[in-house]
Amino acid sequence: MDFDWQHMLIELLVMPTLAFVVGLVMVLMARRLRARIERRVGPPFWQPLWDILKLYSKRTQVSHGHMHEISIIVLLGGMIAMEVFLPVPGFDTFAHHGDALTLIYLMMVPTLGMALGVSACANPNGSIGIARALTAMLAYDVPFIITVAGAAMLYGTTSLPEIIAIQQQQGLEGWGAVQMPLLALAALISMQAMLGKEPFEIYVAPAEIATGPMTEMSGKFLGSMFIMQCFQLYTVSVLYTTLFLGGGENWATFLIKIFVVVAIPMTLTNIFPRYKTEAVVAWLWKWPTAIALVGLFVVMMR
Amino acid sequence: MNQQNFPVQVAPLESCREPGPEERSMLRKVLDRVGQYCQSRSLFVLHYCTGCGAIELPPSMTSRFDLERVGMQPMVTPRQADILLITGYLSVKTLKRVILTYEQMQSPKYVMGFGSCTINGGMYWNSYATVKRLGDYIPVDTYIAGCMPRPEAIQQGFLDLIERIDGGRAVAWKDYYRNYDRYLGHQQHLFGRDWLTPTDVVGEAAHYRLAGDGTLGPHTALLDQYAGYHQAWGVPREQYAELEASS
Amino acid sequence: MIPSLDLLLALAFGNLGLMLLAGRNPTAGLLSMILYALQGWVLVMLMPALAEGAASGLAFQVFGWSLSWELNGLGWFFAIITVGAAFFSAWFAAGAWGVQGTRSPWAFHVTLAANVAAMLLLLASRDLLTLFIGWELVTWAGYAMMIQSGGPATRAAYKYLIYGVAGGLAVLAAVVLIQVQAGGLGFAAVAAWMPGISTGMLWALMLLLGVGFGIKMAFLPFHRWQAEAYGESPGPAAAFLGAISSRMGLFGLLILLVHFIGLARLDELLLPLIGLDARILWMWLSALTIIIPTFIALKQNDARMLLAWHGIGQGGYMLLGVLVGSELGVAGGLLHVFNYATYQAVLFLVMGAVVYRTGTAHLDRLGGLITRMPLSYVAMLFAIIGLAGLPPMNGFVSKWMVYKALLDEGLPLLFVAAVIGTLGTILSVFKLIHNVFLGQLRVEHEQIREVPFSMWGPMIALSLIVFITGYMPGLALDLVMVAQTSLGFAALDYHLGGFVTDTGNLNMLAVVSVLLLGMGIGAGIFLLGGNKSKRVHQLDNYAGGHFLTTEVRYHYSHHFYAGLLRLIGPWYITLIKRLEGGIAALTDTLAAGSDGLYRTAYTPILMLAATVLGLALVL
Amino acid sequence: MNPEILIALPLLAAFLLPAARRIDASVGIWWGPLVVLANLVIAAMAWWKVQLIGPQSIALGGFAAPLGIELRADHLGLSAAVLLNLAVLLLWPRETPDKARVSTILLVLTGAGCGLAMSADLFNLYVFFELVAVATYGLAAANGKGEALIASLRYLILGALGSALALLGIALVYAKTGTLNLTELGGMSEALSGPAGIGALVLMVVGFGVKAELFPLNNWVPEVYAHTESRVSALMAGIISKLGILVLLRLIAEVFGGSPGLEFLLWVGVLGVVTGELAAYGAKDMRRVLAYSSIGQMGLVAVALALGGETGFIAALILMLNHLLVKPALFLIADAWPGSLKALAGKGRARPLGAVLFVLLALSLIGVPPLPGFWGKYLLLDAIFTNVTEGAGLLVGLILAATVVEAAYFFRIAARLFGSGEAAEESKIPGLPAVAALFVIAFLALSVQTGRVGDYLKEVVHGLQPQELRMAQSDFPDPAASVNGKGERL
Repeated sequence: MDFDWQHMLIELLVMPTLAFVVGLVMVLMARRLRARIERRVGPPFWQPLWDILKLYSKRTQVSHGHMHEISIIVLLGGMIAMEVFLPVPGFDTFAHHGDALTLIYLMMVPTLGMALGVSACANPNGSIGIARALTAMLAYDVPFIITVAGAAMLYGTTSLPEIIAIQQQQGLEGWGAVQMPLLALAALISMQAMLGKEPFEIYVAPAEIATGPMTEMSGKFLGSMFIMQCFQLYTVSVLYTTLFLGGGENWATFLIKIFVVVAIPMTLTNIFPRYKTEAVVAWLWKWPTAIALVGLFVVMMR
Repeated sequence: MNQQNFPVQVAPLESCREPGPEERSMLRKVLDRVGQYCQSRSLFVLHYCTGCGAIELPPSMTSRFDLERVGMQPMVTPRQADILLITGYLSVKTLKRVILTYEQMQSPKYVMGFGSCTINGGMYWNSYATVKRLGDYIPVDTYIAGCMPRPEAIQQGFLDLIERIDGGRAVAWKDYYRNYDRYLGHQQHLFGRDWLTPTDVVGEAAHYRLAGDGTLGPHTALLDQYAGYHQAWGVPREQYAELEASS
Repeated sequence: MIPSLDLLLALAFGNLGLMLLAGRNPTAGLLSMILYALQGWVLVMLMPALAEGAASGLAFQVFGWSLSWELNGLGWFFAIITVGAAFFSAWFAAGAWGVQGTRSPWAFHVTLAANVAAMLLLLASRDLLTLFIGWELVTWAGYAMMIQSGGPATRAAYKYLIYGVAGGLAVLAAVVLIQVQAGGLGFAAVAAWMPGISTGMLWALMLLLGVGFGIKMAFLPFHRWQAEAYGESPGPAAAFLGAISSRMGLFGLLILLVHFIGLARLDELLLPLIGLDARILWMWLSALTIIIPTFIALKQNDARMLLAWHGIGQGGYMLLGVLVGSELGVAGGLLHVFNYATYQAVLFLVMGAVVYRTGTAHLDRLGGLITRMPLSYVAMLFAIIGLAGLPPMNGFVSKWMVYKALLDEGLPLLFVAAVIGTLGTILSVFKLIHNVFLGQLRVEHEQIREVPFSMWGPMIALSLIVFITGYMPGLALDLVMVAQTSLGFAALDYHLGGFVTDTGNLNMLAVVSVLLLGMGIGAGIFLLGGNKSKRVHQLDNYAGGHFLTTEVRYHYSHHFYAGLLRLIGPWYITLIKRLEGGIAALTDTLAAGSDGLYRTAYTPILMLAATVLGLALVL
Repeated sequence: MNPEILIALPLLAAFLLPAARRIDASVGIWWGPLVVLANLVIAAMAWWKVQLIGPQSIALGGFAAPLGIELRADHLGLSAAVLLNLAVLLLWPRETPDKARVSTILLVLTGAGCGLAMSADLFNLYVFFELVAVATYGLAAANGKGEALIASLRYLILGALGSALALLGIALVYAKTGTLNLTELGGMSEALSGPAGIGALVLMVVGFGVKAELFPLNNWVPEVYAHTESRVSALMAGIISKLGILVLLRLIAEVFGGSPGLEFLLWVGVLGVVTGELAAYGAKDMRRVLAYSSIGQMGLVAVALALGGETGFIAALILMLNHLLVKPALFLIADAWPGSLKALAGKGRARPLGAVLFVLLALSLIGVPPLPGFWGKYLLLDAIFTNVTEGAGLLVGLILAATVVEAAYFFRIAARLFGSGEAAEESKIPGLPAVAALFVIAFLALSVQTGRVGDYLKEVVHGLQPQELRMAQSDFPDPAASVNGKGERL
């Protein structure tokens, strides 16, 4: 494999920046959607950016030790690496060096970083939050992994650019959502949980465990977690689009797709209360898993 | 009480003072200005809702008045918050929590006294257990008078605060660092000589160059005397055992 | 010295003798380290000779059977891990730990040397008889290692022993059966004889040998002995046992399933009624071995037990990978043996260090040690990322290979099962590092310090191996290929950073580099982006306005994952535990009955009854 | 020197002892050991002679074999004689009220045992067997304790009844064939293939089985071994039980090979293994554990015997040899830990050498390679898989399950020994008694030289003259001529 250093360097810098910008808009969209549903006006356009800048500009910054700071670096680094490995129109050099499995496991690195940092804060609310977040991960990853297995079976590859190419060759009929609707549905539900949105929102739980992982986060620490939220929305939507919606032919359709994908859970989240932890696990292991298994068998039968 | 000394590390005061405007670089000034603007556009509020006034907050936040329009959001822990909103009277007991919460917030931070109780004790003026003037204990940026104030008043108060932050005039939090000894004196007067919080205001003042003439004084000296009891960090175990036994 | 198998065995047994004589000497640890290093050197030098097998000059004649030894590629691969694990364990015990951390450094060094010697003998076996002799030696050497610390370890080791003897005897029965039926015991002769035998006989042999080897590997449903036995061993002993000891079972299973029976024959072996073939059966057993012990680990409250349960679970990936049968799968399974040994050793060593300093491994009684033992923390962090199978550590690579092989072979359900195991692992390793190193430091641990170099040295060295072989998996795959070709599989096509396949690539060089670069960018944003931070005291913490003091235990460790366990708690069935108890109770009853029989007063009646019955039986 | 002296000398000495004792009281102390020592030397010389010139047949009193009494000076007989003398000498009892009386008993035992080992005649076998039995009854009660007396009474009743049954079996054989000479009987196995012959075998198995600790004729074992002096227990478990097996070995190898009656022996053996090991698992004190373990081991030997064939006999011999060396050593080492197993906690730390050797010897009983017990078990399984057509799996399963139980109880003891407990009190008995050390050394030699001993055992088995060879020969051959000096078959 020949390394085109120049191109790679551009990807390395441009992709995270793009992801951050798109993510900021997604956050804004989510907040506006919420405001609209609650018959409010909602925040101004630049609000997500102002929040982050304000947090970074705080005069005092509380640190609970080196691990607290390193973990934020790991979190940001993992997120940036994740964006780089996503296949988006025009940028897929790095996507060829890994595959869907690599990406799924890379997605856990920032989570792990955050978990370590939160634990280093020595606040039990944070630890409980992390315990719940990991529990939620155990819950939503089961249906999600089944859908990934189904996609790998259907396309015969785990390479993300390949998957996009296969879908785009066949047009709309080739889309994963058309070929395997059950799996697409299961993945959509797990995505809701992956983003930590109601009814699967168990680990922030402000009224219960004081925002869990964010309890002791202040200033730029909290700001970095806001950045992480932008990246997370972007990553999950791009992954879903890649597996089920034919990826992006060009940036216009690509952006439409990913915003639609994010809009669905962001809308749903406002009309649900929260489940209890064990209820989340039970529900996710029951319905989406069953749907995904049926979908997997359908795929395997073909 | 034990008489051992556990000195709080304080750097020489000169290097702990805030540099004047003329000492700051151009870039610094631009960044500070951007920061100020963002701080005024994004305010996370921590509601300290012990009093009856809290009932007026939901209308302010929800669809009727929607404070999110001006970038305000409720937040849960003091670490995340910019504004500490004290709604109503404070008893001596709750004041301790308020002070701890205030000290755990990250600067720049703002305090809003909400209702007459925080200004002069209000209808509880005669009570032996309530605090009359919040401003004696922590620096307050804005008072909203009334018993109780309407959402419109709250909104006005916030807008006023936003304007002052944007203009760089909401600097009451610096006063707490610069005249910490005075605030601590009031606190000690109320809670006793051995009053301590697990936070380290003097250290922060030194670290962030926020110290002033009134940072250290007779009252902070008392802190040194009692610090060891709560903060066993760095205390040799046998000493700690002694402390445990003596308490 | 010319490197040969004889030299290797001489070094191993010489080390044993030396430790027996001089194990109490403070320099014993250093001495044995040197000897393990020499053994490793001999092994490396033997590498070119492996193609035709490195035979030993040692030979015995007993009852007409000749016993002789020869090292092939598979044995060599396991041997190098064995010697490596022994080297790092000995290093850990060479300094302060040997003086203060254990009741008897002599016992540790002797049993370690005995284990290594026995394992090398086992790995160098060329026929079933030498294999069995090595097998039993390994079992008993392991027992000796486990009992050295006494107390609860004795009980755990006793359980191990019962399982081990039962497994050993199953192997013995199979060996004798093969000897009688096939007329020879050489691996080649047995492999040549196997294709001709009847299905019933094949099942019988597979059952006997599978049970025997499976017990050592703590394969489901024989998984209950291992965790306690390894967990209760002292730090470096647990590291050695955990890293390699039960992999001897894998070695046996590989010889049985791949070398003797062959994966193709396994496919033809259909289970009656269900219609599943034997290979799928083995694979699902492997998958269950991954999942069930992993979730048992999640419940543990003792760090060492938690790790030991994971050791059982990780064994499943290895067999699962090899049974896939594709080059990628086999390489993944074997690579996992190596990777697992590296990080499991680190984890047990770190817990050994923690126990050395704090005296406990109970997850409810630790916390916040990161400020006191930062190097141990770093080592454990690297190792748990490896154990959880996340990039950039080596555990990710081998697991990725197994997953990919399963998907490529069209086995998505097994893939899902394997991933579920990984998810469970992530949960429990986080609990481990959180409860031990993160969170609030307890008052009684204020004064502890980092362990001395003799202890953190091996931990850090091994955790660097965990990282480097994750960054450049090609390095470890060089070793794996020796075993893979020796097992009769084609060599995998790989490069330093990973693999290029038709259905998806993995280039760890790129992944890790991007991750590191990303962290660089992240560090730039974070460190330059805001005001410098100030370290605050751990009691300066949000508690809803409550004043924290050292008397307040502000650390969430007990009943971790409460929500999850509320749901899955009742799912932990204790079938095997009850079965164990049942067998023990039955034995007790029968024993009491037999004892009673021999205490009967009317002895002649028994005699007359026996005579009459005997006459009736034969006439 | 003639091997018959082996029988005559101790018996004569036994008769003379009461008289000699009158002369000087101290004679009672040194007389017995000295005679046995002399006997040992003679036995060793005779054994060496057999090594050089091969087995010989001796007709006592000059009469030819069918009429006269034939003694067989072969590998098996003389090896047994050497080991018997050696064992008696080493395990000479100490705790006796009357040393001279015990000397008499032991001298009788030695003489009769040597006779038993060499007899080639069923009647002589019986006579010597009875003599040995009577001697052991006395020996069991020799320490004069009440429990020992009761135990020996139990033994006596069982033994006497067994002897009667054995005699009945011998009478049946005589009635069917008209001869009792083993060599001659070997040629007449067809006459014994009927119900009478089989019945005779069963009766003899029962009769001789009392001594050989076969199930269920062995309920004297735990009582006797638990209450006699450890040296006596060691002697009885180690060598005297083997004499009973020796009789059966000769009978089966030469006369009853392939008889259906062996199935009885097989199941008696299996039941012995299973019940013996289980009872040992349930036993609460050390002596009983060892006694029950002895029952289990003898059961294994019986199974091996019943299976027959070269492999089976070699398995039986190596198992016997292993048990012969291991069990006395175990009894002697365990002397330091009398009473309940619960009292063992931590005692091993006070006597590490004894405890480690205890474990090592136990390992051999369990059958751990490369110790000799392993080879015995291996050959036994080999014999089972080779000779048993149906039910081999069940047989192997039962034996191996019993082995697991064996490991379980031995290592429960080991765990207690090395476990934590109060510091052991100082006891008179050293951790490793000198005699036990000798047994251990012999055992280690056996472990190291298993290959060579195995070759010798093969020779011993070949020397037993399998009957199919006999049937091919028309007239009575000279035993010495049938085998050449190197032990190869003709």
